[in-house]
Amino acid sequence: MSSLTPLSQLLEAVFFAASRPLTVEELGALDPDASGADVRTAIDQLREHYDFDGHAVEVVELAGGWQVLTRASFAAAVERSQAAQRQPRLSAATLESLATIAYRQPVGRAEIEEIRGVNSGGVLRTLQERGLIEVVGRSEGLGRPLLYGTTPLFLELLGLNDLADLPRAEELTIALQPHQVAPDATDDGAYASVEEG
Amino acid sequence: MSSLTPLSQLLEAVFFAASRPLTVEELGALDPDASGADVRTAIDQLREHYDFDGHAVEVVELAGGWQVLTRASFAAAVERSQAAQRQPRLSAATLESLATIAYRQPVGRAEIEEIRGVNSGGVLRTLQERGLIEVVGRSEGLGRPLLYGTTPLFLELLGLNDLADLPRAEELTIALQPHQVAPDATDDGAYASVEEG
Amino acid sequence: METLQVAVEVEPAVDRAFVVDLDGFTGPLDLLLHLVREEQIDIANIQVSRIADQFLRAIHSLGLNQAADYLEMAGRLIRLKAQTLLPRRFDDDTWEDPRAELVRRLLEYQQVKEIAVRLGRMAERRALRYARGFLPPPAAAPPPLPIVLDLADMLIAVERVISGIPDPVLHRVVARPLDVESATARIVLLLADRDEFDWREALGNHPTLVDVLSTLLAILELAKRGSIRVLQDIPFGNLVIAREFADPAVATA
Repeated sequence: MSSLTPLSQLLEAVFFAASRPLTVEELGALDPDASGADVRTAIDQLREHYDFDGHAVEVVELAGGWQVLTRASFAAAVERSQAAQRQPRLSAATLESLATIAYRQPVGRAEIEEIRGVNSGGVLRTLQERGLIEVVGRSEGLGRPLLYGTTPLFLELLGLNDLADLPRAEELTIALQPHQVAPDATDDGAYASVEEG
Repeated sequence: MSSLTPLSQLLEAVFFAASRPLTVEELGALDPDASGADVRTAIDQLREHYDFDGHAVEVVELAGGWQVLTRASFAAAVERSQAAQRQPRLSAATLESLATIAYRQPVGRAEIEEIRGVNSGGVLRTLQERGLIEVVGRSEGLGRPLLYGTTPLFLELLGLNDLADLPRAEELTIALQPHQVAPDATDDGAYASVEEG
Repeated sequence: METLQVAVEVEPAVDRAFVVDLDGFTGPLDLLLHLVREEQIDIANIQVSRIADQFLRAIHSLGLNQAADYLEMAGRLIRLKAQTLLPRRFDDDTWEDPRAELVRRLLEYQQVKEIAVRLGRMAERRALRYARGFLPPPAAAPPPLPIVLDLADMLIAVERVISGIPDPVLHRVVARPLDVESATARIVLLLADRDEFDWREALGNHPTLVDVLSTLLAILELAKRGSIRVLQDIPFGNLVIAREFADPAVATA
């Protein structure tokens, strides 16, 4: 493998100085002569170099940008070294609220509570403080309640590039349309089509 | 240059994730079979690899330990990328708070939050640090909260001579009236109209 | 689908707090799913009344704070139970089996749980990869921060703020039409004349429902004050209002 090109070197330096994904625009601003295509080519070169030489880090596309991360196979080593803190696990309540917001956004607190059947004020505040959700507007409904949506940090935390990478409804065991219509009223008690988990 | 050895890979992962220099003892703990001499050899291999392939990072001996840092020659690029990440434009939330203060001044934090429906503490601090707003007094109300107003810099940045030059509420699509009340006057007098905050 | 198993153990209220196996437990729907499963009830034959009773029993053991989160679900279940118990006409085409809503909600929630489990796994996988730990200290900021602020942006912000202001909520307060004072006055007037009389005489001519209610309240109030006695011979019989003599001596006189 040959040496790195000047632009891949620049990118490597900046990736090593950042702990969040950087967009192609941000990376392009490093060199006024570099086009978006140049940046993409340099990213590919860096990635191939890391793969080819067996580096413990890799270039990952994440939350709409690019970031260098350690490979998953070195997780145990990093943990053993105690040189870095592992991300705390998200609680079930947090994940359920996040799931509801991610799929229904923009969505109000009442709808989240309706789906989870439990008061969600505390969870929403925590999610907002952690920067995983944000207020994206207000509903037109009574009292004009706040509407929530997920942030890029949410994608980062899940290792997703885009909201479209979330598991799709068809992949789920129970296929359910959002805001499903009432089942046929004439067909009393016949919920045969319902799949039990 | 050949691929990295398993131990230099381990070191690379840990150097990347660590936030401080790591000692040879700490690094040796990663692999129970590795002696101090093995660790030193692996560090040298990693350093040579970075040098030979023209990586933008290098292995540096520092504060009694070892650390991977970006090379000094890339300092300017790193600074440029950090500067690019610094938002020179005000965020939507900041602008909204600023707008509220401009039209309602002197105004307290509680009133700003009531109008915007979100916590404004951080935004107010930012605006104060940037010299766009200042404390202009204290309210007579409970707890005597601080009252904010805009600064001359605010006018300067907008190219205005005086606060009176701000577009007047009537010129805006929706009239901005403090505490608008809209009881229906044509209603039967038997009904008392009660305004709810 | 082992991922959706909910391990909930509702233990007796040893420790006034709601004791559940917290692994994966987050809310009333979890509890409901658990009850549905524990009963081994086919989801097509959910006996809402049994589930509702168990749910209520479970939340009885909660402290007030925890129970508050469950009240909405409890209320919903009670309503469902009432709906299933109510008789209905055969020709009522609009009737929808109230269990349908429960099934819908449980399914929807199961879906959310499944997604949550998947998101949790994704987060776990992501947590195996570490981001750069050491970050160079930020370069010193150039002294005068170039703030970009223009009037157009700010006016757009003003519009946003204004459009976000909720309309004031106006409550129409209806004057209470019950007139207990007049009804009381009528009764007192009648008592000045006679020792006892039929309560309907206090209603006045052509009484409305409101007059009846006002009179009843007036009677209750006067009885409470000890000014009158209310007599009734038989259940559902007529009410007779009698003057209450404050002084027993007067009464026997």
